[in-house]
Amino acid sequence: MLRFIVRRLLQLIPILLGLSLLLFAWLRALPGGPAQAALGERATPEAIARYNELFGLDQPLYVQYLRFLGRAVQLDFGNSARTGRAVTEEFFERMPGTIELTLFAMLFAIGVGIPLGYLAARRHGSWLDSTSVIGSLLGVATPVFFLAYLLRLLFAVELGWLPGSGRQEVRIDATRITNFYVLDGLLTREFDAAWDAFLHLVLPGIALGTIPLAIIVRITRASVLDVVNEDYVRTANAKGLATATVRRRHIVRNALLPVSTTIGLQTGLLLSGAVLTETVFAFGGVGSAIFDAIFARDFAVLQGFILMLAVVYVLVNLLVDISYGLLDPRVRVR
Amino acid sequence: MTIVELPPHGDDRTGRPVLEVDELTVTFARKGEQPTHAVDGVSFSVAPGETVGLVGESGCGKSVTSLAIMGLLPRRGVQVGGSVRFDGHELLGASDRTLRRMRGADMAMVFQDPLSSLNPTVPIGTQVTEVLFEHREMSRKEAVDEATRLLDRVGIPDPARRLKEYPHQLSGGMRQRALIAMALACSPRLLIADEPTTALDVTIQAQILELLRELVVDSGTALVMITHDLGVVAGLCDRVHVMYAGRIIESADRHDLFARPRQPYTGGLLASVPRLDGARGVPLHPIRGSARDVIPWTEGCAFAPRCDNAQDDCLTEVAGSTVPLELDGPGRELRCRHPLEYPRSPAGATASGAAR
Amino acid sequence: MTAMGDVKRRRIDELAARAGQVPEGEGGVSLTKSAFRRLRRNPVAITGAVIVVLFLLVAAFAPLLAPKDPLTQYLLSEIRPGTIPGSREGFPLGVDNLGRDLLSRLIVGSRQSLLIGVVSTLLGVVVGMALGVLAGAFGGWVDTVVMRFVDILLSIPGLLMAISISVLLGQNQYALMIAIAVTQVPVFARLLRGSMLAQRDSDYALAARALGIRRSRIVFGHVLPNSLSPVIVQATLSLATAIIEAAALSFLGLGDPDLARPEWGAMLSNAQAFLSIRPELAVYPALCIIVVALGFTLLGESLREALDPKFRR
Amino acid sequence: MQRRPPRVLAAGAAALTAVTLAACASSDRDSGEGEGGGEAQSGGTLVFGAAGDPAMLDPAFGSDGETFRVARQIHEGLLGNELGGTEPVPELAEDYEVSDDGLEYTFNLRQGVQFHDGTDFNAEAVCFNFDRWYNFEGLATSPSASYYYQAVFGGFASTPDTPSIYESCEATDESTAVIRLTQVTSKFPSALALPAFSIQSPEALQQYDADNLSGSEDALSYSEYALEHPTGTGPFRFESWDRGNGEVTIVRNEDYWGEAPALDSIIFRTISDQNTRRQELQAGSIDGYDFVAPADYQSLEDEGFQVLVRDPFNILYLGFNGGNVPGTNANLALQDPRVRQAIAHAIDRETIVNSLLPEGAEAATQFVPPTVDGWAEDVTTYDYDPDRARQLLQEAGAEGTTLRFYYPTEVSRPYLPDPAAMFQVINQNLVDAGFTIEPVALPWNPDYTNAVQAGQADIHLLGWTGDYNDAYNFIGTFFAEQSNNQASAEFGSFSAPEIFAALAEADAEPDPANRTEQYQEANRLIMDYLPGVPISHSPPALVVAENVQGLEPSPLTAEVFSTVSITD
Repeated sequence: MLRFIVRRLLQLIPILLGLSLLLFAWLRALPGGPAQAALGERATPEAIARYNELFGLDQPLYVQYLRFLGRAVQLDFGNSARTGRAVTEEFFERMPGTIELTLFAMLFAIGVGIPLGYLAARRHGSWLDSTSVIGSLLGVATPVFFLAYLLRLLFAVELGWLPGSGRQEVRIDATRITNFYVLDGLLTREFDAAWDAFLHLVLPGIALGTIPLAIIVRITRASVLDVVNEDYVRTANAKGLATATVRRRHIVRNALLPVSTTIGLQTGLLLSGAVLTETVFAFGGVGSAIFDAIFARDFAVLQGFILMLAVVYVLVNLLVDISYGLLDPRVRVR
Repeated sequence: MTIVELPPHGDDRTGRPVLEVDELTVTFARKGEQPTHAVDGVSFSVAPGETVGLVGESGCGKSVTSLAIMGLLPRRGVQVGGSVRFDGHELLGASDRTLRRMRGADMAMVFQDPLSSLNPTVPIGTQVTEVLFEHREMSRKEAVDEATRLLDRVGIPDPARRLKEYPHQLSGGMRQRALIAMALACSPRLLIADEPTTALDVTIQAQILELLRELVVDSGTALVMITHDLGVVAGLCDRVHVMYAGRIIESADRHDLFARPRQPYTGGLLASVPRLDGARGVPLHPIRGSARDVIPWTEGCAFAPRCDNAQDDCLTEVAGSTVPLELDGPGRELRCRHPLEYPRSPAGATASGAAR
Repeated sequence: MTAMGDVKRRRIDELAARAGQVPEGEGGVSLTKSAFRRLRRNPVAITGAVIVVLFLLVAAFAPLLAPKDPLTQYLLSEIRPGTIPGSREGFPLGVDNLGRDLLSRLIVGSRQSLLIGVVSTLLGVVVGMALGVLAGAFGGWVDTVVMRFVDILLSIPGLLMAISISVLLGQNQYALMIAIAVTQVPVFARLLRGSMLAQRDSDYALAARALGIRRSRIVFGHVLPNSLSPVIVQATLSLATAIIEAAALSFLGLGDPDLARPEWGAMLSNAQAFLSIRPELAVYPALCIIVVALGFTLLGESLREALDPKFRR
Repeated sequence: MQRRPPRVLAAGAAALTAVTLAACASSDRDSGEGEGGGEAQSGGTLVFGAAGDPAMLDPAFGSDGETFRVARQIHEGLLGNELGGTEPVPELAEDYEVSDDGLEYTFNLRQGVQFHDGTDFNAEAVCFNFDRWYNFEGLATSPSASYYYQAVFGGFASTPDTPSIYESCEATDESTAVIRLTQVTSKFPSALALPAFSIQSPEALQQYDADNLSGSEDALSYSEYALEHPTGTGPFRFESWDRGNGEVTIVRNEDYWGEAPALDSIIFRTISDQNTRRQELQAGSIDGYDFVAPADYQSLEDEGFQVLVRDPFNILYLGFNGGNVPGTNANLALQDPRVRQAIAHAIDRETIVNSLLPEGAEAATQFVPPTVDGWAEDVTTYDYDPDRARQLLQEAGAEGTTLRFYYPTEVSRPYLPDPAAMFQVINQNLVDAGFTIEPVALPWNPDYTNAVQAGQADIHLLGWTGDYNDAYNFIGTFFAEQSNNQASAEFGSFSAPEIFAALAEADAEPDPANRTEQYQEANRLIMDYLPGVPISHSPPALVVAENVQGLEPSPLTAEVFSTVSITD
């Protein structure tokens, strides 16, 4: 198992290198190149020259790349043109929010999706089945930001049940330790703060989790349908095992294999969706920061955030692979 | 209709059959398609220690029969008729709970493809012990010991280690042995083996068959062997039922069957088995066409289209009645209007030849 | 073998023939044929196809179908901030915040939206397939290099990728299409390669190789055609995502800036401002997007079911 | 290759530490207030939805509304704005005298005023601030840093080539500061009401190294002072700034010299999306926000919210690139007055005002709002008349002239709530009049502003909100001579000596009465020359919940929240 993990970690290296190369090229390809990107169109030639010298942009490309890589490895992506703060600082300040949000969204998607998909498959052809299928199709087809608006209009504005923006009621003055607000609330025993922070996750979480939910329902349903027709399930029944045992050990477990891989892929969707959802819900995460960065053409932030998010994405998928390895013995030996 | 009891040969034969299948019919009714009669009035019985073979080409309904007996057919779109009695208890229509209690404990089954029949994500050990937990309240430890014993008994070397391994880590033969071990875990009174060897290499086949034979002999388990392979039948079965298009078309004691097949189909089957002692130059005599060229029994003998002996009266509309399954000498039944005829001369060579 | 009158023989044969049909005749029917048979039987597929065809027709004949000019500000003078006239004679769905006929804008908008979806997907398919074939056909180091590259592309979440591209290329519809296409490329590359590898080791390919047929002929004559079905499926599904992604990008202000070209995504994000006064302005374009996406998804899913042996039961 | 994975891990570790560091910072920041209790005390907390984050909180480096919105509550200048008006009134200065030559201003300062750090406000403090501005160096002298200082005083001590009109500041006694200028300007002293010229605590400025800017011109990194310790004399003290969530918290200044504010604290919360702001108000999680979309005025009123409409004190215009500047491919057709007039006649201002702009907006006849002294009754006007436009175009032989029409995206300005809509209407007008339009849409910041100020557009939409009641703040900003007899590149560096002269003259006129007349003359000249089309003055609005009292809308969008209270 350990060797498996190590090998997968090693496989990351080329990916990460390629990523950095890609984003390095991206910044260089920008209109006016990095100097302009950092100094803006109004920058005087001298300023640009100074900048180029400062960051070694007068050097051959591979040297520049190595420097960039060196800085990237130390998580140095320069300063935001909008706020003038270190990109990395902003990232780690905002990432906890996004993690909380995506986590909630994922748990929502999994917690609802797998049971629903399972039931749909068991009641194959029933109204529950068809509705969940149609629902999941609709879920995939609805633009996230539109859904987000609708959700808030309904639950925050009309019904007033849930908070419709931000990470926490601003009037609550909670202590920050990790910037994971829910966690902080629990750590500092400010439970009202934790609860409030949690409530703030609900609407954006649902908006964000809808597409993964839809997909997970579909996958679960399909793979359960496959598994129930597998020979080994027949064997299990032939062994006269209790229905519960058959489901738990022989159906669900195998049915979850494909689901677990999709879950990995979904994180990509989530990080993408976060840009839209966080913006609509004025949720202080990396997503809304990227949105602002687009408007301000804040290239340093875009570059740094996208690179770091990509790394997060890659790592998550690694975790998923590992968990898959745990679930399916056949992968491990291969 | 009932089956004439054979004069007991061999020991420990209580007259009472373990399994009695009577006029079993299985009908698949998919919506949109007209219903197909996969099994159409099949009757037979198995006594303790007896080995009965259900023989026929694929699609003739033998596997369906076995699943019907075990109650493993899907609920939706399937109608099962007739009666299946185990120790005199009716199984058809029995509650799911009773069936589950009996499966694995009183009657067990070994399937065709050992790889797909084993759960790839669960260690062999668990797959064996779960039966023990289910039917014989055992402690964790006891179960493991028992499982080890079972694997050992079915001839899996180093069972303790194998318990922890996953199906994909075992060879085909090992897997099949494991499956058998699971089937025997609670020493059932009835064992149904559905083509247990077809997925295996010839050498392994022999071993598995040998294993099954031993188990049956020294446990007195009743064995239903489902196969298309006459070799298997010859090696193992006491009594043979040849099925075609969902019906039994000939039943006989192994020796009689091989000696004097009456149904042209049976004859054909035997004739298609290559023989070493066959006269040079005499070509193999395969059966025309394929199992798909059948006609519904209601319209006549399903085999007629492929049959060389076929006559007008093989057809219902000519004969006025469907071809019945009738007594055909001692311990034999036959469904044919124009069976193969034999001169008085004993055709032992034939039997021994095929039975090798 | 008693001789039988031809009459009887024929009689039996025809009976046999008739009987032969009773069990499903899987044998001999080609995969695509049987696939289409299944499709025609599948109501889901029909629904999807109808939706798609309908919208494609609308897009194709938009100028003829649109009752009014989508750009003329007919009722501008009647518009007051906070009050937009609703539907009325001649404006069945009402007008937008500049007094332009909503229906006509939706109809003409279908063009741009579908165009973006189709072009970007095509682009993605072509490039992706090129890469996939490269990798799948040659294998070896080519395969490694190409796939590493694809993996890298895959490691950037789709929308983020699209954002980076369109920021890079500036704002115009082509940038938009390319941005979306790029997010599609890796998917198709992987897909095609995967199924090509599978096909390459398949028996018939081996057989062909055994018969000494040239590799190129095997690849392009046998392997590629047989690898296409998953690509077709994926392409259909991608059309849906492409259209939605386009909407997302114009919400982020990275859409097609040419206001003379109505487009659902732009209409939708523009209408958010009037959600409280005239929700229709947002709802209609949203519905269009959802329905079209749904159409493509339905079609794609049922195609998948039809083509994928696993689903045949 | 082998050395990579550890690095990845190292990255992870760095990540952790970074988080915890950020966390520590924030935790001790917040530990000031009592634990987690959300319950509002006596005066309560007002949550106000801002459209964007402040750049920082040192107004000397500020140039945008969001920065000033907060800075105004913390800082005060010698002069302030009359409540709800545009006239400068004494604030930290009780009054001032001007020498006859208009070059020497003597400010008598309010006494017993303290900065938030407890140090005294006095003449030294005043002069310290003036000298601080005058002695800016390096990045601090870049326009993006000290825009307003340069707009009013010109250059710095460190930039001899661009002279400054600031000469000296002398603290003649504890409460008297004498400021000398090198030349008379209309901007002075009114400009002192700008937050950019707030008097801040010398102590704090020095302690937290206020002038230490780093980064680059377009990515300025501000000092610790500007980010964490802005210290003024205002009614509210800076409390905390949660950058992750865009929340600036300020609390009541208990020992404020004036009437202490009723509110305990104000939280300015950034919600960039305008619809989200509205829905958040409706959902009750904020008490008010700025820049209400015209479409929402009515519906919000109906829902019982108070829409506070400001008097229009801005101008939206369509700028022409009428000159020909080498380098910028200016449109020569626009040098023909008839073409410029054709455009003016083509635009249907009435419909624009009625359909696109909030109630209370008015069509503009010139580049200053009517409320500003110097607005002229009798300028040449160009009414909506498509036929006339076509005819003029014909006479000029310029039918079908192609114009590159620049307009901003992703932005909403007080004078231009919905640029895309505005563009589409005007575009239609011009097309109807026989022009060919080549639209160019650019994101407002920085692309658009840079592009149009560099004169890349043929015609473009832009506007201005007045800083104080003086015409020069409008027309001077637009049309004053920049260099060698040319106007700003935004207007194609057109050359119109008489206009330049009139403006310069007015700017240097000490006597207000005369100055007003000269401004009126300037406006006539401008509208004759027509360097662009003034389109509208529109009233931007704030909205607050029913229970928010005492917020006085300011035409300058310079609301002070000290008078605000929340009733239950």
